Amino acid sequence: MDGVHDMGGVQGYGPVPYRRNETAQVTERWEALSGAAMFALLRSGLTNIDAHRHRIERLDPTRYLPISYWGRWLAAVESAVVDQGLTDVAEIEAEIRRLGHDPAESLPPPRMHPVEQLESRENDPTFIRPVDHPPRFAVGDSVRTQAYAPHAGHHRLPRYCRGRIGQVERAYPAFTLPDTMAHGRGENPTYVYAVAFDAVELWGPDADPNQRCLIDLFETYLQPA
Amino acid sequence: MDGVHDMGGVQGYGPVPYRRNETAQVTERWEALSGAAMFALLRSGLTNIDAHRHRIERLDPTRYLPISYWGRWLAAVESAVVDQGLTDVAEIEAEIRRLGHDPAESLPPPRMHPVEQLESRENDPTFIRPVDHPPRFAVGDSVRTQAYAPHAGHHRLPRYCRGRIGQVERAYPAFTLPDTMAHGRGENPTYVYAVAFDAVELWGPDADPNQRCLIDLFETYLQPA
Amino acid sequence: MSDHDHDHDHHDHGHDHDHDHDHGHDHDHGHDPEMARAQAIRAEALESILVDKGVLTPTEVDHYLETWNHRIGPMIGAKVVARAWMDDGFRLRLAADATAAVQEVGVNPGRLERLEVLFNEPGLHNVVCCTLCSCYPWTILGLPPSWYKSPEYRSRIVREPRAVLSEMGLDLDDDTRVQVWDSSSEVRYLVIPERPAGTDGMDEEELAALVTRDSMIGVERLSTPSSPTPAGQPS
Amino acid sequence: MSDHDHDHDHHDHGHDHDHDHDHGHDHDHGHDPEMARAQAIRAEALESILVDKGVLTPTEVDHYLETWNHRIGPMIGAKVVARAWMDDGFRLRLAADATAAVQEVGVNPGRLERLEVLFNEPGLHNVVCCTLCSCYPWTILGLPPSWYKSPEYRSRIVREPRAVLSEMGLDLDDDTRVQVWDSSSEVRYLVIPERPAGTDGMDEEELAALVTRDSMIGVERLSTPSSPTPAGQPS
Repeated sequence: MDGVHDMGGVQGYGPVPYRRNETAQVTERWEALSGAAMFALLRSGLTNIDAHRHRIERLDPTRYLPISYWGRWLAAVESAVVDQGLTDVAEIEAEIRRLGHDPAESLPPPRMHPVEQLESRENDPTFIRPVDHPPRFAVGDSVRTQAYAPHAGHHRLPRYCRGRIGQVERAYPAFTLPDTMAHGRGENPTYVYAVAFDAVELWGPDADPNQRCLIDLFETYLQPA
Repeated sequence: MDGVHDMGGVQGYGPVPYRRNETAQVTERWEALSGAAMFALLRSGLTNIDAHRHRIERLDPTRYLPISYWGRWLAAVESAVVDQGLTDVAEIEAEIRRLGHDPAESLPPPRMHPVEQLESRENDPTFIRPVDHPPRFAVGDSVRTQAYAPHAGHHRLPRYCRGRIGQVERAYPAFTLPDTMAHGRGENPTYVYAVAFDAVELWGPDADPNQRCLIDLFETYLQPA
Repeated sequence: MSDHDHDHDHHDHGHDHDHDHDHGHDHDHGHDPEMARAQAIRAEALESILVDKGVLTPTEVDHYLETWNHRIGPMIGAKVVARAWMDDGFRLRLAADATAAVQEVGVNPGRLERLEVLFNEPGLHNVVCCTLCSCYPWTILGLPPSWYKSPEYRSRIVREPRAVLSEMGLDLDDDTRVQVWDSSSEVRYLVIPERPAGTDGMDEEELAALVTRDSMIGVERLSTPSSPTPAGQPS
Repeated sequence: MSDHDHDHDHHDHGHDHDHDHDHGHDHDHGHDPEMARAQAIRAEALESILVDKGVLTPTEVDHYLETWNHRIGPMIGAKVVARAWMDDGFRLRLAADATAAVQEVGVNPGRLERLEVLFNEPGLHNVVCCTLCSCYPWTILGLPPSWYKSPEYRSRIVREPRAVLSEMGLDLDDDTRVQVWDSSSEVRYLVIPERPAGTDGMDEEELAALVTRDSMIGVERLSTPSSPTPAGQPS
């Protein structure tokens, strides 16, 4: 889907909130819970990483932006456990009350972009798979990306490189395909390539002539150019 | 610029908050002030409609989304009067205090995407101009839109139709060009066309075969196809 | 994948209030009371400063409140539609030069220098939007309704118009071509909806009263009136 | 048009704290205390339910807090970098198969099945991002810093990396090619920064102490140490 998550090249966001070598820690318990619960769901086969990412992408942009990274994980966790029938909003709100709070003080359940099929309960947490066909492209090959979103669901073809020509810089093994993994349609191991695009190819003739972007792309997104 | 305002085709926003034939009124005075002040600035030559739109586009997405339509106008008005030297943030905050409020209760000044040049003080509120050259395209001609944003500033070529082929459906007179008007670079009257694109050309082969989008495009965005 | 199947308060309004011209109050969805107050405080200070500097006159805000809420509105466009239904010559003149033709029914296009009309007909449905901001024919239809300005409408109508219109209560059959007009220039678009059946004996004024704002944007189809009610007037 | 010239609190931090390893506290920018509380309330209920259902063990949250805050971190990647600076053979093995090679210095890639290294060198600067989410080599560098996950970094670094890096305190000359790696698959990238001058006599441990997390993402260039400080360790 072409959601708010697909941020590459979107303008207007302003200066990076950077502090040099600030320590990256989880400082609030709710953030740690968001992460721990996601990994627990992974371990239990109640979600997979692709479905988790797609849940985050499906958040309404007006929700996605203000809730921060861990807030998106928490929303995805709530969505997963509700979709999997483990609990429901009524039970969550009853529990909030039992713990001495008012559900109105908490964030309401996230509004999500609809999805055709939810992930099945796969729980192999690895990604690389042997395949019995050779890769279609080799280092140095010119490739053109699809001009359109591959489909309406989860995929990993950023909007900013669609319909663009690049060169294969590195060739990788076959990985389970997020496009199908996120929707319970199987592993479909697919070769991945780091494809190099000149900035002028991505952004137009005014772009930096001495800049390239290298994007990891699945073979199904590519045609010979 | 490729900002949050360029929403066509972005997914995840959810159901339209529709009520059939709800009356469209301005119900709060601050909303009316936002509109009235913008028109007063137009009349005074302190902004023009293109610069106004660009100010709205330049709002940080995290600000743009939650403040609603009139909130965007208000932010653009504040930005314009500050840029034009009519007032400054200190004076606005002093006035808030004088009126019995705490500036911290109000929204802070908007963070804006930087712009190379601000609008000059043009105040002809009309758009159509006679030009002495003929239009380049006629109804029925096939055209291809530019594949890239025309430039880093304000323009009216939505991202969802870039690099796409369409047919001229209606041909219009020359209008002042938003691309230069918003940046104080003159009127540059330019022919406008309503260009028809099949949905499958815009969104890919899975799109509705019986849908078209017709987009008003300035001649400079188009090449013969 | 094309429909939004989650819960939404407004989802069924189109169905619940079928053609009863619900004159509910308009709010820009998405701003909460706290946000509105924060903006109001800033706006009050700006108004005071701009009046002080002579940019804004002291009565200007009230003037616009009066104009926007009471002087302009869909009753203006409704006159154009009713005449187009009655008079084939006018219909042709509208198609040729709508900006001039609307003046025949006493409409002053004002700042609107180029008006275009879009005739809905069997097999062809036109609907208008503005994806980049919220361009709209104010002088013909009044202020835009909040949903027209919403990210939801702006983002989705160009990509899945049939699904969006269906959610809004307008089901188009697959054989009907849908055309979405994205108002990305200063040209403004007015949809001339199909004349409903059962209105043969009506005069122009009665017809105008049937014409809704939403039908002139292209998100509603007019149906045979049961008992005509005054339409398109600000309440 | 390529630089952001408006005010920003963090804008000059890179310049102010040149290479002093500011161990300031990490916060996900953009969430206010009220929002954090609203999320905390919901998270507490979810934790209770998930423990009750047996999905989460009662100690699991504390386990991850310990792991993420104390067991993983940039000191892991720093060992890889230091060895690469010392040992040309290791450097070649890293280039050929980083996932295997890092195990030579005792690094367990864990869930990370494919690690790739990017060597920065005179005239070529590599920097890593993830525009679609925030993919990052957790097992090598620990948790990602909040700026890495920010919309600002994710949106801008692929479009105007030279301007962004300059704002972050790293000025690249125009002759230096900049390569931005967008981690859109399960491959993870580790930048091997250039070894700073004036470090000839140092041993591997001393070198590792010079290597910062940000240099291994590619947003910092290491400079000649004045007095080496323990780096890359969670404070």
